[in-house]
Amino acid sequence: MFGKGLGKGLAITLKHALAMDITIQYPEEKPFLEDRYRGSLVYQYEKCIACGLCIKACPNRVLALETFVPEGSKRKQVARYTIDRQYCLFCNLCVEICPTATLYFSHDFELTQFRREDIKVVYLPPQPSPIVPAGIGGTEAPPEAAAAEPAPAPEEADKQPAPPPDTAEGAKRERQVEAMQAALTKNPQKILAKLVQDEEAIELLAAMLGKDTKLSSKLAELMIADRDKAQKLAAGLITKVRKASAAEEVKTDEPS
Amino acid sequence: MSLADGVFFLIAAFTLAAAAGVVLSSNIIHSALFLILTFLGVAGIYFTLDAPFLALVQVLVYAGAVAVLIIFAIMLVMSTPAHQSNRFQPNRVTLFLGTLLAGLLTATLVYIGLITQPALAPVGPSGADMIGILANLMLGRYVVAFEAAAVLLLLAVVGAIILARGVEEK
Amino acid sequence: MERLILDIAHLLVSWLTGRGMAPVWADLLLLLLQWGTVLAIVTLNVLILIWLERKVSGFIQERLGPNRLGPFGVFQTIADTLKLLTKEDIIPTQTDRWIFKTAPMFFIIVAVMLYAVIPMGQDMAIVDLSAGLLFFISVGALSTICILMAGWGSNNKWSLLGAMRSVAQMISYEIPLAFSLLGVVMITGTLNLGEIVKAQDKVWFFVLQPLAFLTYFIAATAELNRGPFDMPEAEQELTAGAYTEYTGMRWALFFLAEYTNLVAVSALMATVFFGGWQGPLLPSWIWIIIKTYLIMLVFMWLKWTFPRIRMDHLMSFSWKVLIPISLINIVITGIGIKFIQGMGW
Amino acid sequence: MLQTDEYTINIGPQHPSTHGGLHAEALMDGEIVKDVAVHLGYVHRSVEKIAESRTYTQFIPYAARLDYLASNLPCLGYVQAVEKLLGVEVPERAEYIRVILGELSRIAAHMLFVGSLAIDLGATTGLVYCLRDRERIMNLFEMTSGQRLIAAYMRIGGVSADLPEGFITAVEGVISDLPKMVKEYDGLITGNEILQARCRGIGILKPELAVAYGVTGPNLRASGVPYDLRKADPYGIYSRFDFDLPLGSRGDCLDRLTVRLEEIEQSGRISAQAVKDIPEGEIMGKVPKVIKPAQGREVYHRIESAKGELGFYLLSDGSEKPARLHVRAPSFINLMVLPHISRGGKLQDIIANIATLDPVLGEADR
Repeated sequence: MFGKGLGKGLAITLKHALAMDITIQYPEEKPFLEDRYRGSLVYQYEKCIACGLCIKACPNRVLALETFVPEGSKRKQVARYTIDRQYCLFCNLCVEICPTATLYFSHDFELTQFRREDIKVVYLPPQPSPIVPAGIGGTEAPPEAAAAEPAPAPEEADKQPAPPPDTAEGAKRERQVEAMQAALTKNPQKILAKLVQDEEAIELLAAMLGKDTKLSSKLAELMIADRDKAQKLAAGLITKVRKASAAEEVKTDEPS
Repeated sequence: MSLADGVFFLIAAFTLAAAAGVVLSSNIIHSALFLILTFLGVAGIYFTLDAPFLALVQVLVYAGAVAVLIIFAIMLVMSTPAHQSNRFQPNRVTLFLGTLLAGLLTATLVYIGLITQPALAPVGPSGADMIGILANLMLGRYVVAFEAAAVLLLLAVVGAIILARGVEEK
Repeated sequence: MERLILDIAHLLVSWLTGRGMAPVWADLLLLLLQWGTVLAIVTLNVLILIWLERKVSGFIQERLGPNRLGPFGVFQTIADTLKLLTKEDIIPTQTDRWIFKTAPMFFIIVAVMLYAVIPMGQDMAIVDLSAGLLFFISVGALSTICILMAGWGSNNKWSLLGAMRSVAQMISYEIPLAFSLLGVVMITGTLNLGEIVKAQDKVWFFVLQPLAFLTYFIAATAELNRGPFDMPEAEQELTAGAYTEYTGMRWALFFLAEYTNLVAVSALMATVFFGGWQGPLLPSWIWIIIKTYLIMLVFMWLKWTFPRIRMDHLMSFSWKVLIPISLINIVITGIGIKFIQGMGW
Repeated sequence: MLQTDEYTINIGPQHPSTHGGLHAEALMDGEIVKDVAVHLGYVHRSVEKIAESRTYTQFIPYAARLDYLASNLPCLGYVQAVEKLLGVEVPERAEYIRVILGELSRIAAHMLFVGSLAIDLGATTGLVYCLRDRERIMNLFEMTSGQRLIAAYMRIGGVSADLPEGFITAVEGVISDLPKMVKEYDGLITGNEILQARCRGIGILKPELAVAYGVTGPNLRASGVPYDLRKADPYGIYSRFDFDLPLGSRGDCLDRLTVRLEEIEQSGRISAQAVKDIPEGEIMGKVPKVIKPAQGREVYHRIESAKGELGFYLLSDGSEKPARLHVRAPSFINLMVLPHISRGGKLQDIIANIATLDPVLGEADR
């Protein structure tokens, strides 16, 4: 009889309308993931022997490796390991070929990023912080420089959120400030380029900081805590220095 | 002037404006849509004349069905672009003939209005079942005419279908 | 409770006339107030209905439906409305601008006009029209033209196809729609909806006129353009049919009008076949709300279960099945009335 | 007689029911279809060219992306082609695993077919129930490979990892529930009179036309031609299994639907046998570390994928990378009969025809 199938369909939908819902309410309820779930690709620096097999296995050139041989050693070491996650096919070929199980897929599946540069993950040697997302420092530092000199890369620290109260974070911050200060004394021009555009001003400021360690430590601390304040301080310092030097010029001019 | 009079004049003005839109619009689709508004205005006048049944039939048949058929017919035969499909005829002869016809019609209407006495006496007692009276007339006294009209329309429908689809040749 | 709303209205009128206002103006003000109330009900109903439709479809599909904004997601529709209000109003260049712009407005006007004659409780119709049923059918027919205007004005092949389908469908289904209601009219001898309700104090016409109810239900689904008869939209074939080119608030007006039509048709169905506002214990205006919503739930259930019918099947179904059935129903009803009169009951 | 103009209407590439970037240009007379032209290439990713710049192993994830709805099957076809090229033996256990996963993929693809047919005809709820059941199979893929949709699980010479614990019981659970699921689809979708009216006698594909065009897979079997590579030219270990070929009689849309529904059950039967007989042992055969087939060797290998006969032609130039890869994509060939079966029908029939031909555009455009 015509209409039997229609009635049957209605009965099925009614049954399901009264039954329990099967969906997972995602942000509150996390989905169950199997052991082998392939989420984000993770690299462990300490296990890596820099053999480069994973680079060869990757079908889509997701992985990149830069090595260097430290003085007095014969073993190659990793200077920079990059995972460009946007091209990853999650095929597992790199994980399978790795002789030391350096790479693995974690269960982290929330891979979306707000900024394009955050998609790419850069691993640098673990001093001071082991994992560094490729922020401003990662993209700005030329690879040759990084290979030649395993940069302490403290500039990444500015990506950290405002200082949280707990002690672990505090200790971490202290380390960062220390590293920043070290970098400032060692290579002030490079760090200051982040604060000031003018090259001449950078030179002036670098000279000034070289004389005054107290000022440099203050600047380093500000750079970790609040980039804007550091910028203001730097700008203020430069105008001060320029005025002073102008006055000096006048003074030196006069006798001659 | 009572409220009812005001409503009547409002609707009459609306109807006339819509009718002018039919004539003046240069897009024939717009003309057809103005025609629908005219039909609706006429229906409103029927309402003010206390003839709701007639008014609603006007809406159902003219504004609802006839107008759609007109639009369909226009779409089927329209070959010029829509925005200049209803322009004034530059031909003088047709212009003259049309004006003459319209003038004659207007004169007749005015003449009839002048010679007839206003007979606005209510047909039945106020608030009576007008639809019932109408039904009794249609299906009682005038049933033969009513049925003859129905048969005629049915024949027209059948004829239209045959014309549109064609007859299979044997 | 029963006469609550009526009493408020009477109080208002007497207060106004007591203040020296002419009765005509007081009545006019009351009429304005009534229409304002109808508009408020319509808007509120649409907000609830869209939420309900999503909830029902969610439950049928083993989902939860909206559940983020407010308890059970009740504010989701409000958020969506705000979104639609803030969207850009795009009018494509090659459209027939006037038709394109006015079509949604006429559509909503026609939909709201339907509420004039529905008795929303005992003595609670805005206009107690002697030909109320006819008013409903004939004004409902006008929505055809609005969809045709939208389809033509959009200057898009999909839109025109959707509009043509819709017009063909509505003209075909108007006939069984009117014929199926004729049985009820024959029994009661009136077109006044209030009297049709009063005639059902012993038995609902749903019992006396099952064939008519079935025909009316199917024809009304087609008139409403709801699934499985949603020809003008038919998103799987016609992208969005007559509404393809509309954006933002203009599109929302179509949506609003469709749901307004849904409420009106369901209320009429409740009035004509399910005893209208009659019911025990509760006030009359609550009964009609309950009945209307139950009928709308059935409409939603059908929509989320069935696939769409093909256009030519739809037409032949109307002309070859529904119209004969409704004609047979008229004949049966006529014989029945004569028989009962002959028996002298 | 009224004379009316013909007009063209574009179905796609931006359209709700074209399953990806399909573009069908229909020549219409009112609602009646005069002709359809299929324009392809909107999802063209030059997969065949990519293969020439990747090593044999590296191409596996790309092969999986050919038919992304049943990713294990194109993967299987590709690795078997390479194995044929190298002459590698695959261990028994790996063969059984491949059969189980391949048949599960077929079931998943057919479930999606039923659901997408339902939604293309306007029954939204049908899709949701099919997706719900397909999700259970996706969970099985997640168990084995860690990937749900595009599981790059097959490897040259075997599979990438052994079956995890609890997999066999999970598969048995899904297989035993299959009849229940199919019964529900029957009740909601196949048994619905509206759907039957829209599918019966619509888009009839005559067996002669189907054979002439090279249509394969369920579309061919719906036309009544008993041709299935699993029986006609058994690859892998398919000759060991006992299953029937569901055949249609009319070749219309309804037949294409019912044939696939029956194939779901037959695939369940095959998987059940494979799960019962699966031996213990190795999962990888002896494959050289660097895959370099002899120069000038060429091979053509074909399997029965969810859409039909999926063939891989490989030519080696002696290097690590293939000199040429060609894919015989069943979706591409099946789509070519769309104009023939749509002519004379209604506009809504085109949608039903596209849905029942079940093209997957990743494969058709390659």
